[in-house]
Order: sequence, then C-alpha cells, then structure tokens
Amino acid sequence: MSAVERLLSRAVKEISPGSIVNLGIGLPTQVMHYLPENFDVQIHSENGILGAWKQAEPALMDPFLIDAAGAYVSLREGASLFDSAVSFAMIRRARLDLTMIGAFEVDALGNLANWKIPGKFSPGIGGAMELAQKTKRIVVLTTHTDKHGNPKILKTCRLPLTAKACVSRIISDLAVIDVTPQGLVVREKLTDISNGDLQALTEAELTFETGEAAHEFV
Amino acid sequence: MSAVERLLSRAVKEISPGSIVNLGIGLPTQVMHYLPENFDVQIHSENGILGAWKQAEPALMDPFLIDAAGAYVSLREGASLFDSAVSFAMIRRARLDLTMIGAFEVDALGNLANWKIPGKFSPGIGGAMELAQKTKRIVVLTTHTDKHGNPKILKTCRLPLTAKACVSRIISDLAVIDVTPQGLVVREKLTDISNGDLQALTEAELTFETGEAAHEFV
Amino acid sequence: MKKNRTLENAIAAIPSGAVIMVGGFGNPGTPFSLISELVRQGQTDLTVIKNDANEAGHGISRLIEKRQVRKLITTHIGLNKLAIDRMNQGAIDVEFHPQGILAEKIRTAGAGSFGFLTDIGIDSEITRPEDLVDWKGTAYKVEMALSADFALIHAAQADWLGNLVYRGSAINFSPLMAMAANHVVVETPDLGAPGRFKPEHVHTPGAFVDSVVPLESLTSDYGILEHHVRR
Amino acid sequence: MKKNRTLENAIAAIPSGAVIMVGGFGNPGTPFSLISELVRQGQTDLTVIKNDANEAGHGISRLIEKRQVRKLITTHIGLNKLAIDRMNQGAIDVEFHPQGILAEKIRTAGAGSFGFLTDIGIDSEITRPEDLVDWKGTAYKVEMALSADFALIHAAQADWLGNLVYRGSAINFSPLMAMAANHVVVETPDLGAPGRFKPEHVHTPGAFVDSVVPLESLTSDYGILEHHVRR
Repeated sequence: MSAVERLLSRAVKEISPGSIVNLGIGLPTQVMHYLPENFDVQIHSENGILGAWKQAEPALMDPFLIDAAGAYVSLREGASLFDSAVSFAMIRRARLDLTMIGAFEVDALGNLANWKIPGKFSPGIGGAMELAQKTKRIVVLTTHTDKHGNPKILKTCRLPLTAKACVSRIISDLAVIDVTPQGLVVREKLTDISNGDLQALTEAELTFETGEAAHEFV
Repeated sequence: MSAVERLLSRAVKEISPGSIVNLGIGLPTQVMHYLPENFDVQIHSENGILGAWKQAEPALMDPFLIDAAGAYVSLREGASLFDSAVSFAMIRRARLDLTMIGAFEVDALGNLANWKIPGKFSPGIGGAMELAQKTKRIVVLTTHTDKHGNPKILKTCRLPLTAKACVSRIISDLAVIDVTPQGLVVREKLTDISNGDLQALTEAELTFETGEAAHEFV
Repeated sequence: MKKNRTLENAIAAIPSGAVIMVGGFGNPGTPFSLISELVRQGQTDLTVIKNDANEAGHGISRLIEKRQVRKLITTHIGLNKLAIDRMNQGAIDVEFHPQGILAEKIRTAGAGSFGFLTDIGIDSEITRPEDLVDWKGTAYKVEMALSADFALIHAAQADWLGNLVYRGSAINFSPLMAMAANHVVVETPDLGAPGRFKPEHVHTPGAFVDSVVPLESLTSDYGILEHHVRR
Repeated sequence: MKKNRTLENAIAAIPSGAVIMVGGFGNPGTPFSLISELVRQGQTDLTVIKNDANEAGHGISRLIEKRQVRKLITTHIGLNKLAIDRMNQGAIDVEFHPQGILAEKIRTAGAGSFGFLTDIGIDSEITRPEDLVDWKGTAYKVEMALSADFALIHAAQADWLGNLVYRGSAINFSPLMAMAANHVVVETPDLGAPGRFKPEHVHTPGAFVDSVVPLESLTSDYGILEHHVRR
C-alpha cells in the first residue's frame, strides 16, 4: 500500500454513519473511492449537491452534473440539488458534520493555510474559507512533509491563513494527530517509525500517547 | 352601476397587456373579477404566487392555494410558486410593473397612509410598505371620501405613512387624478359632478385639465 | 439515518421559554398538528414567529388563547380580532415587521449571516435613528438576522432524510425557517423513502431538517375555510 | 408577452463597458452560446462576474483571451493557467471572494438589499479594518451587494414568459444572478409554451427574466470533458 493509499484508507474511518461530509479538492476527494458502496453518508459538494457519490458509469455520465472538483459524479437516492447560496447557507449554518480538507501548512493551534502562497500561487479562495471556519469538525489530510521533505505541520503557520484554530485532527501518511488545548497529540502512527523520527519530521512539538499511539494506524 | 363598480371598471384600464401586477387587499383585489378572461397579465401575490387568477371553480378549490387576501385562487398557465423571500425580492427589485393599493389617506405629494390608525387600528404592516416603496407604478384605489363624507385626498397625510411620494395616480369613484410635480391634476371625472363640487370633496388643491378631464371616466 | 419521530416526542423536545418559528401564510403551510400537540403539552412563555396569527380558534391563535405565548413576531394579524384584543390588553407583546423584511431577517439567519442593509421603511415611523448605519457615506437601515430554537413546518411530502417538498402557496416562510432554526420539526401527510423526489425538485434539502413526523390524516383545519369562499 | 429573442439581438443589447454576470460552476451552467456571440460581436472593457474562469479556450476564458475583459470578479481560477498568467501580467484585474460570499453578495443585490453582515474571513487577510462595522458592540464584516447590468444564464428548460428550470449541478449561481442583474438573458435548448412546468418546480420565475434565446442544438462545449473523467 502506498503512503497515499494508507492515508486515504485511514481517512475513511473518520466518517460516522449518517453524517454529512464535504471532501475538499486534492487528497480528500479521493476518499470517496474508498467508501463502501452502501455506507450511510451524504456527501456535500459546494457547487450545490447533497448526496453526491462516486463517478457515474460512462454511459450515465452527465455533463451537467459535476462536483466541485470537476468529477462526473453520480447521485445517491435522496440526493438534492440547489443553488450556491443555499449550499453555503448549509455550510455557514454548520449543517455539515465533517469537512476533510488539504493543507499547505497546519499548526499546533489548529490554524490552517491552504489557499495562497504569496507570489507563487494565488488562484483564489474558492469555498475553503467558509468550510474551514464553519464546519463542526475539520480533519486535515496531508502528506507529513512537502515534496522537498520539509515539515508541513508547523509551530505556527507562515502562509496566509484560511481559518484560525479550525482543525480538530490531522491525518498524514505517517500518523493521526489531534489538535488539543495542550498542543498536538499523536493518537496513532506507523509502527515502523519511532517517536523521535516522527518528531524530526514535524516542526510543532508532539506529545505521544501511550496505548493507541503505539498501534499501526491503518 | 354602483360607485364601487364604476371605480373597479375604470381601474381595470390601468393594467397594460404583458404587465406584472399586485392587487392589494380591499378594493384592488376586486379588480381581478373585472379582468377579461384571456387578458395578458400576471398577477403577483406576495405570499408567493406569480400568475394567480380568479377564484377556482368549487371542485378545483385547493385549501393549500390562497392569495394574500385569503381567496382560493386558480393559477394561469405559466404560473410559478415560490417562497416569501423570493416574492419580496421580486418586489424590491422592482420587477412589478404596477401595484394597485388601498388608502386611508393620500396626499398632493403622493404620500400614502394605509396601514395604521394610531390608537384605533394597528394590525401590522404586511407587505404594503415594500409594495408602495418599490413598485414602478402605484395607483391608489379609494372612495373619494370616507364613510363620514370626509376627504381622503389631503394636502398632507396625517396618519403614519406607508411610503413617501410613491403614488402616481388616484382612482376614486368620482375621478382619476394624477400626482404631478405641479400637484394633483384631474384627468377624468364623472360628467355629473362639477369641478367645484369635486374640489369641495377634496382637501388637496386640484388642477383641472381641459379635454380628457371633461369626459366621463368609465 | 431516519429522522422519523412521533408527534409527541418531536414536540416534547421544546422547552417552555423557547423561540419557535411557525411556517404558513394564513392556513396554507400552517403545521396545525404540531401546534395542536404543543397546545396539548402546554409549554409556556413561548416566543412565536409567524407571518400572521391565523384566525381565532385555529393554529397559533390557540397558543395565544391558552396563554402559552409571551411574544409574537409577525407582519399582520388583521384576520384575528382575538389576537389584536390580547395585544391591546398588553397580554402579549407583538413585534411587527414589513412582510418581506421579516422573511429576509429569517433568511439572513438561515444563510449564517448576522444582518442586512436595507432602505425599506427608512423614511417611516418604523425606523428609529439608532437603527441606521452610515456606511461609506450612505445611510442604511440595519435589519438584524432572526433565528429560533425551533421551527415547526408543514410539508406536502418528505422523505426519511428530511428532504421536503411544499405545494401551492404553502411554501411561503417554510424553506426560510427551516434554514434559520436550530432544530427543525416537520409534519407531513406523505412520508416516503429517499429517492422519491427528482433532486432538482427538493425545496428544502434534508440537511436543514432534524425531525419528521408522519401524519396519518389531515384534520378539518387543513381544509377550505368557507368564509373565504366568494359567492 | 413573449420574451423570445435571437442570439444576435439579445447580445447586441450589451454595450462595451458593461458589468456582466455569467452563470456556471465549471462547465455546467456556463452559457457557452451567449458567450460565443459576445466573442463574435466583440464588446470590450467588460467586467465579468463568474465563479471561475472556465478552462483555457472555453467559455469566459475566450473573452479574456480576446482581451474583452477588463476585470474579473470570481472565487477560484485554478483550472485556467491562462487566466492566472493574464492576472499575473496585470492584463486583467481580478477580484477574489470566498465562494459563498460571492454567492451571497449577488443574492443580496437580487433581494433588493444593499449589503450584509458576516464573520467569514473576519480574522484573515481578506478583511481590511475599513471593511468592519461595530454594531451595538459587535464587530461584523460588511459585504456589499453585487449587482450587474446583464446576466447571461443557461437554463435546461424555459417558457416564453421566462420561467426557468435548471438541472444537475448547473443551478449554482444562475438563480441568484437572474435576480441580481438589471437585464437577464437566458439561453436554452428547450423553449416551450407556458403551462409546461408544475408551478412548484420553477427555479427562476419569469419576472426576473428579460430575454430568452432558443438554441437549436448544443455544441461540444456542453459535453463531457474527457480530461475530467477518472480512468
């Protein structure tokens, strides 16, 4: 299993039966493909869908039905379609139980930066700010380090924030880390990485729980 | 023809083909019954109807379909039904061409008072304020005097205003009067009432046009 | 996850002192069965938000008659002389808003916003100086969002997920209130399995709905009011 | 009164310098035919308001490529490298808003209001001190209404009165823009006589629509984008 597959397989377990979930662009949208076919969940897409599901069979793909990432989704029974104002009303009214979201940086206070790298990347905010600020629970899915091996889990975010103190949990390819008032607490990690090695790949200070923390997370 | 019938028959002529019209509670709602069956008009009702029409046949009356006055209306082909926010968006965005509205008092500046008599009558504002303030054209339908014979067309309204300077035209049982920058101008009147007699029943000063003004208005 | 509840359980969640939005413009859309159960259970000190006060003996007028209502936020109660009398006696506090402003205040809460800037009534006695803001050189009236603890809604049809379809003029305030209240209770005579609605036809997505109460039948309250039939 | 117009006449009403809202989130809902005619007629100095910039070579990207656009008000243009390059070169002015805030600014204009109070982004760099109002002891961000001279809308179905029905995810910004623009132009491949829609199924009532352009067929622009199909 690749690092990304491991991360996505773990991410699926974050979704409680009966919940309403938004899957942000990037790693989170890929979580959809790991969901069991009959799992009781309603996927929200901010372009106006509640009840989006996996890509439609080729013969059933509808060019007038995409999710916010551009995928030709299908709809589950009980789906509804609505305008963008209603879609974001649902978000701002905290009717979503969970948003999984990507990150450029996330920090020990649960601050999230995922929309802008000044001078390099500024394609716009999209729906991220409202999702991050208003969803009941935000889980960040991210590789533990960037492609150069630099930590993405920081003491303090340096990039412009998407939202302050919004993240509840971080799932990387190496560990499951909770943001707590006492800082970052490792709940699960790969068995073949030591506490010291994980800390070395993380700028923020980590606390290691005994018990669960010792277990392989997938 | 009674005074009210005369007023309502004249009021029908205010409605241009193809227009969108709201008929306020009281005399205006009765205008509906004077409209020719195939007349090209869309009646707006602020409780969420565009395309309301005359009372349904008894067998077709729907207890879930009333207009804002409580009548069991029918719907014309091309009607739409929507929520109260959309209904008043339509009003505030001035998508209505005409509102006919009742009055306790109307004055030479086009001010309208029709919602409250302090200490006597204050059932609430309803939709009148937004209709009066935002419809492109407001035509007041009113008996020329109240039941005690006192003028309702005043120099200046004394009751709390519904909206300032909103009225374009007044149609009473005796005359058709326009609100102009030069004051009230009588466009049509009953032939059997003299200019002097009409002025005597009107507190505001009237100007009498020659030509049309001499004609019977029905 | 099924949102089905019994009438008794759904209403038992409402405590005395609650702020309750009630759908309906006149009879259509009024959730008479939910209201009847609230009358039966007898919660008091309620703040009720509804377009009108129904007519004496019906709908929320029964709550007013049983002195369960402390305050009514509404647009027009002209069809209910009893409610006007109670207001004039000082037995209930009544707060009036222009109809579209009430709708928009509710919708603003439903959109997760806090208020909006308008010019409706800005020159009238309903506007006090302290309601005005000067924003970059222009004066606006600030209308604050109106939310509620509960909304009581009648839907023509629903599914177990809480997706709602209204009909006729019974839409009115219901979709707005379903967005604005923290706990949304819906009654419907026609509850079915998810998949029954074309997704584009759903008026209120199930995300906004907490409890759905199936009604076995509709009482005479939901029928034609003979005194509103023109002869 | 029939609102039918030809493609040419409907677009000829738009002058250079106009502010134009364009429906669509990605491809679904983008009025490609109206945009193509606007490219052909060549109006310039346009301000375009759309969720995104479509993809290079398609939709409003063609207006940007032909230098007809002075300013773009949008939420995310990450799928259009060409638009990002033009922005970085300073060839077009781009104003970004959070997606739901853009929707709500448009909807606020559509409701005939002037602005709304929010807390979205209040702690972020998108909020400047001069955007904040202190209202009765609480700080809110004021987001002003966003209106337009024209809206260009794609509807799945329409009738001569301008009643519109959308489908799929092509609803998105269209009903909001239809309310907010002063002149609303709709293209549809399926135009019929009034009476074809159940009144409860109409998404945009005809009162908001000025011109309806029937399309004889849909070009390949409206089809599946192969590079968005997951293999």
